[in-house]
Amino acid sequence: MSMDKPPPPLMALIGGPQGAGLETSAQVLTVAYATLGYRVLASREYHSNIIGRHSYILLGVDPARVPRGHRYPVDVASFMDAESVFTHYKDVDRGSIVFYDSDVDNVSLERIVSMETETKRRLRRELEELGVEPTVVGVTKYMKSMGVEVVGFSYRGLLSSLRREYGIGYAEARRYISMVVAASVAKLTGLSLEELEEGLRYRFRSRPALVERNMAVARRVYSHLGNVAQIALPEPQEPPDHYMVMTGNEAVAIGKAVAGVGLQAYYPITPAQDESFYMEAHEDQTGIVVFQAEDELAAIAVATGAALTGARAATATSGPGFDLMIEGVGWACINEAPVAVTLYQRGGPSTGLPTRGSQEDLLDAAFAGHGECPRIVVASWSHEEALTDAVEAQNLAEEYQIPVIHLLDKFLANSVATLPPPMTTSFQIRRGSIEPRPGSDYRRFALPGPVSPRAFIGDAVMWYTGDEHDEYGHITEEPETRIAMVKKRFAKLDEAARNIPEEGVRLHLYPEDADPSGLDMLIHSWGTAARVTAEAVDMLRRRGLRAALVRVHYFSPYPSRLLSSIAAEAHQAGARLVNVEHNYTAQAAKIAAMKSGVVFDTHVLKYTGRPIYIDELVEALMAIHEKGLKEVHLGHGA
Amino acid sequence: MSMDKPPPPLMALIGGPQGAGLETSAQVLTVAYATLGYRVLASREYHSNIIGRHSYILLGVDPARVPRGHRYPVDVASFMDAESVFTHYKDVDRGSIVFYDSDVDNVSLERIVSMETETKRRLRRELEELGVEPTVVGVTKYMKSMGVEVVGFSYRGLLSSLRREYGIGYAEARRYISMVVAASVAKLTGLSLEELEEGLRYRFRSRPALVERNMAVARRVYSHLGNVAQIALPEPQEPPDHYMVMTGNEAVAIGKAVAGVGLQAYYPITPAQDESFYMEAHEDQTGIVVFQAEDELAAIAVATGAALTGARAATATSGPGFDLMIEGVGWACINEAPVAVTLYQRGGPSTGLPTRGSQEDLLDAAFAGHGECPRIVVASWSHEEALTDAVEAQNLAEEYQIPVIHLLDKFLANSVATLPPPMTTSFQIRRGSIEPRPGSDYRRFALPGPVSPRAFIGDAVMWYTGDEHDEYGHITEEPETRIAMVKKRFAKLDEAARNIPEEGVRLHLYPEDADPSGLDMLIHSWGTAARVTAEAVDMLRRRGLRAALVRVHYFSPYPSRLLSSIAAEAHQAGARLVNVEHNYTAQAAKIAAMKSGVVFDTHVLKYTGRPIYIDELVEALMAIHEKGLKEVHLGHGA
Amino acid sequence: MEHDPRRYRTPLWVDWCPGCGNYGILQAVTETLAELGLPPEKTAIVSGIGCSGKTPHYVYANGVHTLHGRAIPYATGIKLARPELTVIVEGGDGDLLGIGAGHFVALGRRNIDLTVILHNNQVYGLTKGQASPTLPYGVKTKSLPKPNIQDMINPLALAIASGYTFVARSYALDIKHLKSVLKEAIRHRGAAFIDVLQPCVTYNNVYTVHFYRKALYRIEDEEPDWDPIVRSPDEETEKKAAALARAQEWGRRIPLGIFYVNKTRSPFEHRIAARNPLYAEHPPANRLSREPQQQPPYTIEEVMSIFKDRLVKVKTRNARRSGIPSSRDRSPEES
Amino acid sequence: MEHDPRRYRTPLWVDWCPGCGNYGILQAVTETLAELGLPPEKTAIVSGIGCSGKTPHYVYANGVHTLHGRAIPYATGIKLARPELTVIVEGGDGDLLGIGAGHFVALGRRNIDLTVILHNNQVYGLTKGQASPTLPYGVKTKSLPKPNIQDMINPLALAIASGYTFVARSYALDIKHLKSVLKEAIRHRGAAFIDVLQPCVTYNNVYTVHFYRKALYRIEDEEPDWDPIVRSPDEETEKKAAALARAQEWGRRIPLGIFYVNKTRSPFEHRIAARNPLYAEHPPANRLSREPQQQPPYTIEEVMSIFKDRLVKVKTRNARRSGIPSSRDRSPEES
Ligand SMILES: Cc1ncc(C[n+]2csc(CCOP(=O)(O)OP(=O)(O)O)c2C)c(N)n1
Ligand SMILES: Cc1ncc(C[n+]2csc(CCOP(=O)(O)OP(=O)(O)O)c2C)c(N)n1
Ligand code: SF4
Ligand code: SF4
Ligand SMILES: [Mg+2]
Ligand SMILES: [Mg+2]
Repeated sequence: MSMDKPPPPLMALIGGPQGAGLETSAQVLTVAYATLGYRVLASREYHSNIIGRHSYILLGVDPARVPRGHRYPVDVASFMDAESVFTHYKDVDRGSIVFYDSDVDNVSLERIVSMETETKRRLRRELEELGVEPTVVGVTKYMKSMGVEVVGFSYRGLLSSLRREYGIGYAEARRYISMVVAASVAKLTGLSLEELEEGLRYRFRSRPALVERNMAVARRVYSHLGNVAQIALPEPQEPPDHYMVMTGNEAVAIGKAVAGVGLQAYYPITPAQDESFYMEAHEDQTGIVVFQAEDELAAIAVATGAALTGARAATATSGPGFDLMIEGVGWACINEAPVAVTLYQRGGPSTGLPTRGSQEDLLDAAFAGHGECPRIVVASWSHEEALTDAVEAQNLAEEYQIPVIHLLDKFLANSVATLPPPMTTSFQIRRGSIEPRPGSDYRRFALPGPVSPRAFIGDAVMWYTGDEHDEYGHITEEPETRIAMVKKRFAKLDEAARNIPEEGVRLHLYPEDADPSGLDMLIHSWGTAARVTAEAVDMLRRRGLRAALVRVHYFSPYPSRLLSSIAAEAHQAGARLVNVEHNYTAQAAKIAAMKSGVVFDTHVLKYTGRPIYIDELVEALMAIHEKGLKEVHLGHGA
Repeated sequence: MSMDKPPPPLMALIGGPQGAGLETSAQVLTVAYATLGYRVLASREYHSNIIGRHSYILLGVDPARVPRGHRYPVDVASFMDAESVFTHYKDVDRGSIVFYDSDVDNVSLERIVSMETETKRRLRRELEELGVEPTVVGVTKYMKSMGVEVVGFSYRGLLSSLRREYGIGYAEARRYISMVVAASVAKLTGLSLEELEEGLRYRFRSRPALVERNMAVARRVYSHLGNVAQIALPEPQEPPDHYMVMTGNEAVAIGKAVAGVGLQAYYPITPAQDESFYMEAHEDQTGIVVFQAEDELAAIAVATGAALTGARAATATSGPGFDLMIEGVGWACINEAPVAVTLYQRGGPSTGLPTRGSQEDLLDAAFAGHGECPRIVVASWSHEEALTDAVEAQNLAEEYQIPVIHLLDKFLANSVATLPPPMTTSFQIRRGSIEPRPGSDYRRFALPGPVSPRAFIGDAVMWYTGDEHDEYGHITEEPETRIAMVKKRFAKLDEAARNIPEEGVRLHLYPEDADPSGLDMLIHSWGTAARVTAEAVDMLRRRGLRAALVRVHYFSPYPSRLLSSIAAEAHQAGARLVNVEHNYTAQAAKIAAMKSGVVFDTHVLKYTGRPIYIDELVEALMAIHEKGLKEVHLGHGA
Repeated sequence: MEHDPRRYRTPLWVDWCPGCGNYGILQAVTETLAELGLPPEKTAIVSGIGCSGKTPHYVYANGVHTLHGRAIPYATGIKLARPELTVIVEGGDGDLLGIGAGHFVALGRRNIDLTVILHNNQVYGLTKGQASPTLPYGVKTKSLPKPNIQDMINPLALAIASGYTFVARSYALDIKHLKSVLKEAIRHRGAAFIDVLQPCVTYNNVYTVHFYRKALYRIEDEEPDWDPIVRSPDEETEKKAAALARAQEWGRRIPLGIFYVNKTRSPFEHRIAARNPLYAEHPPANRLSREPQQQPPYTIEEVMSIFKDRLVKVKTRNARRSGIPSSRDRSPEES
Repeated sequence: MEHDPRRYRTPLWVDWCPGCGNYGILQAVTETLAELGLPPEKTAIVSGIGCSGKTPHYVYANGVHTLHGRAIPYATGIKLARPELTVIVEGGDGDLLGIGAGHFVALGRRNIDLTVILHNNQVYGLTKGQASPTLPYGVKTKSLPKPNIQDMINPLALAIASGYTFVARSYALDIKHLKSVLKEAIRHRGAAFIDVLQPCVTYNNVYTVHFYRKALYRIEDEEPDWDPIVRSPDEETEKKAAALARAQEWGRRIPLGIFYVNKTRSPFEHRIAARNPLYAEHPPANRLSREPQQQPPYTIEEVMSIFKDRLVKVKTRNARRSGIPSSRDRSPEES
């Protein structure tokens, strides 16, 4: 490994057709590493179909902290099928180890029917340019010539012995392929069979018989790989007693439970749905009512209705569903109803890239909806923060009686990370102003506000309407009252801005102690892109470039003052101001210009739906530093 | 009149309960003035109910050009009922003439049941402070004390003689009150009975018997007012042969017909619906299919579906409906479908002030919708421009194969203006690139774009999908194609920016020959607010203040370059940069900051749903000039 | 609780047109609330947008005037979060059967204990009289430039097909009848629907008071042993068919009364309670206390236990080597 | 036009799960198009989102893959703008009867000449198997954590109640039957609906091929003189009632066939043509020519004539005094 090969120290890639058990492989591996005390980040790329298209998972394993992103080339790659070999042959390099099915050696690129026409065309062109024969064997030869260690294994041989041994059919036997993949990676990264078994027992805890059979498969793989050199993992540092191994979806679900949410209304949509499914699966223990609505128009309405009775209520969706919710967000806004919307960004516009990630919905989250509707917008950058922000979204919604949009993205939603169990004692439930004994003259919207003491339907009598209204909630068009009510609603944001610190809450500087006036480069980013950027900043610093990240956490109320002072200092000191986002139009930079007058005019952008990788980002930032490029568009990732 | 009393030279106000015929009065008067060659702008304020709440119309009459706004105090006011007297007693001043029903003299404020509680409370407080008795007679006395000429007329007397004469019931007789109001204003502004009759004959062209009866009423009013001094109107200047007397809604409807629109799909909503009704009423002559959908989700889908077959297709709505359309706008965007949405802004958020106006939906129009969806956004400021922009919206939609949002507001939608008939020879239909003979390998989204030759469903075979797609319109998730398609879609805006001039098209400087480097004040505004501002600029200039207006017409593609150069010049010369909008958050100024880095940090804002009036705006701008205020919120208008 | 009907009217001026059928519905609703003795704070009137949508403001009970077409979902949220409440939905024909038809159908499927009152005036009143989904084909009201070219929806048939377990029709100006049907509907546990024929004096000059006076009749008057109630599942098909057949009648004669009642289907709230054991005692509205500041509902141990399917016990190589008991002995499922 | 069914398949790889019922529907559709000889460019397949939503990409005809729930409105726009086209809607049960139920109902009311094919697999396939509106109460597919707590919608009853004039049920794997029903549906002038039972092998292990093999029967086999066709308006009530009664059957036995056909109601396109005299000859798609540049359709005089209700002839006081003929002589109505 070269000097500045970035963390995480181990990066593995497993690939295969959708529906063939790749998630099982990843879960087994993740738990096995976690049991040993390692931190893991496992991210999945998949097509918007159910079965058959190519899918792959990147696993980063780190002894010290959850990896902040992934990088190429990977150290280990294990492939279920020929398509994976073609798709990922450039994702490995000198020193990497590749494990694949030697029975597909003669499969040619043209024969891969499940591959998209456009992808096939690109690969055909690439291989032609490299002078590589478009067959699996041609490609593996090429890899070997690049210094990659390539190990074949006959899947067919294994399958036929399994069929004989267990008297099972072909389809059932194929299910064990996921174990082949898991075992190959485990073995190549130095896990003992017993250590691997921890992952299997977690996975099949309700069906112990399967553990045994899978272990038999693992043993076969282990013995086949007996002589292959292994990649050594450093010892894990100060591991906790337990990890919770969860996706971003699950982190939010757990956060909502911890926040005391009583009702979640949703309509299924990728990549939000798993949050609600996870909540539903635990309904009997949490008591949370998880309600599958007929559409998103209904989902936000059901959640808001529930909120009026004193329940903490939430919904979760992605872009297309959010479009349908926006009229309801406006209603919640004028009615000062606390409702939190978890918005998972995917690739748009329209159906777009429904199973891929993006940061394309920021301006939408901030400005969609007719009329003027103050709202709180908060964007998480990690699994841990997804959980704490899910709690905080509920608190802010009730404290300020305002809709809260909690922004995440598919990268976070569908990737798995190892987290310590949430320290619930460090959380607080803040319900804001509640009227203890609402009388018969109760005024839900008592002026001047911004937060009138709340009573709940069922405890008192009150009125709500989407029309402009008086203190009781009755319709009015009187200009004086209108003015008072508009000001009341917007004063919520002023108050929130007073109460929520900019430094370290609404805005994060990384490294925390960076001195803006001593920088070569100030990089502005948000969400998961910012997290990868933090990793890149460390690497740039190791290379001697004085870089720092300024990460926006709250887009409303916006940290205008602090951002502009940091940017001004950096600018004055001659630092380059760079913006990194996963979209085409540099949305967060637009908001920075709009809300704090700071102009980030050098951009690193990606919009292919695949995450920003550490290596490509570092390279782009170096190119900006060295060649003064104004805009770099990233494209890595199959 | 004081020296700088602004145009229009005549301002009249008529008030009464909704459903009592106020619009008839206004139409009769407008046509009577127009027949004489005058230009008229008549604007209506009404509540969101059907019958009974207070409503009023302001009529500006001008010999030279359509008034660009209204002003207070008015010259003539005529009231149907007691509520109007209370509501508008401060809208007149020395020199004004008030006509009212002397039978309501003893009605007290408390007895007005149709008045909103909040309004009543405000008026009670005001009258108390002025020491005025809260009865009609008390208020008329007060007006007289202020130098207003107040003329009473017994409506009851008239009604009973009508009932006797025509043998009609009370309810029917009351319908003639609208004539009393029209006749009073006509007489007080110097129209002869014969001149007034022109308006009546237009109004009742299909029921001539009504003309006679109404003329009898008019004669009674004329003779009652025989001795009252009249306000003299200057002779009209170079009137055309014909006027078309139309609302903003109708201007757009006519524009769509001229543009060759084939299908309009809509769902009724204030203040958009009258556009579709007007189109529907002329369906048999234009052949346009006007389709009432089941909701706005359907309306945009029906319009878009029609567009795919080669029809020019449109829809019209206001904020709540636009919320529901936004997912469909995104679909049109990724499918490069030309569809034009006419968006009439009203007071929000949510149902808000549904019959009042605003400029609150600009950020929504520009940024709503998940994912990144290039669109053209154009905002009209006058009736004439509403018509031409409606034509241009269709042209741009087809030329660039992109959704176009045409922004108007309720002030424009529901006000009536006198326009010359549209010179259709000056219009052109530009359909953009059309594939004359699409073959069997036709690629709807042929790269590199930005505009692929279009074929229509019915002429060839093609595919459309909301997913990211290849050149044929088939789903793809291949990163290379994704990148090419995102760039293709955004290149449309670059191309549009190259083809549509900034100067005089996307941006208007007023006066046209203003020198930015010789200004005291550069005022930025848009839509109807800009139109009132133009009037204010004239007045400020008459007062010696070197002011100019910079009006944004296209918000996308945005006139970044020209705006920033004008603003920079003005700023350098020491001019104050002021922004005028009808909203609370200064939305257009936010876009200016975002898209051209220009900061307008002094604001005149109004958000009561009532139009910005010339007088209050001039006053605010003078205060800014003289006292250096940073923000003025306007509130005039009942 | 006083049972004075005036107690259920707010002092607001009602801004419907004089003579509007909505006055009758308002009177029936307030009197019914009074006669049933429903506490205003335990009652919610939820409406969409339209003339009918203003009803909640005139009733002294919780009033939730929502978005066009969305009254049912808001009402659903209120009811599910606080099942002790009586929740009544009031909507126009455009609101419930046009833009809101999807929610209307979905409610039938769920059988939530809501009472839905359709203010059926065959027009979009508030937007000036366009044809609503209940206006028959070929009818031209004075507000329409040309006769209607869409067929009418039969609200009763749609409700029955969608699964409502109480389906009735009444008339806005027959307050006694409306009240009696409304009482049954409110008492019914499940999704109840009442099609209330409501004259719109301003826009609908076809379905007038005069018209209805001649056309309306009560089912029982024609069929004295009419029994719409399904008491056991095997009666369902037959009673549904009878109700659908009767519901077809629309024209010179229009039936009023209760068309269909199914007591064999459990309301949604019971179904939730059956799968969510905490629901009955801790419905969503009561999961947290009314204290402004409080602790999260779970300790860290409870979180680990509830979400144990995501819990991994760490056992490092060092620990393994040092012989600390393997996590095998305390698998997540057992913890 | 060749009538080769392969001509109606695109070369794309079909990415449904092996064994999915959608393959049967795709085959039936392409073969039907071939057998009816419908020109691909004059045919449009419009879908929503779901596994079923991908169908258009596999058919060589115009394909419009729209938004979740909105296939019917897009199809409506296409058909109304260009009535010569054959327009087929394909949607899932979640798509058409859940999020899209409002449009589904509205289409019935309008009787537009569209053919709606419901891919009824009782689950949300593409989003991993949640209960769709057609899954019966209490059923637990392998994709559900707990049994379904919502009742099922009966698609046939809903279609009949909404006003569809052709209502049938078929089975994805009985391609012959499906083709014959589909042909009738396409030939029918008006809103046609086919409920196609479609096994989802991945998520629905209750309504399987095995289950259907036992449960399905054809109405004619049980009732040989079954005649679902309304030929004169007075037959409507009775035939509708019979269809609704038959449609109730769902369980161990499930009827296939044509349930209801009404030939007496005119399709929407005729209704438009009746009130818009230019429609038949100049439908929206043909109002402008295909020229990139052209003149507006109206001269200034035509605008003044069409919109003469807004035209005012100016007659200044000077003109009056000078005795130029009063505009009274040429009122706008006469011009
Ligand atoms: C999304 C949306 N679209 C349109 C409207 C405009 N709108 C208000 S009320 C109404 C129709 C009212 O008709 P109906 O539901 O029958 O109620 P009625 O007034 O007849 O009681 C419409 C279309 C709206 N408020 N919101
Ligand atoms: C507005 C919106 N909400 C949610 C989704 C996510 N989504 C895609 S397909 C689907 C359901 C598919 O079920 P169904 O219509 O039955 O089709 P099937 O996959 O079973 O054929 C959903 C909820 C979406 N695309 N758009
Ligand atoms: S418009 Fe019709 S429904 Fe609305 S208040 Fe008036 S009479 Fe009643
Ligand atoms: S998930 Fe079900 S419906 Fe979808 S393709 Fe697979 S088998 Fe077919
Ligand atoms: Mg109605
Ligand atoms: Mg389905």
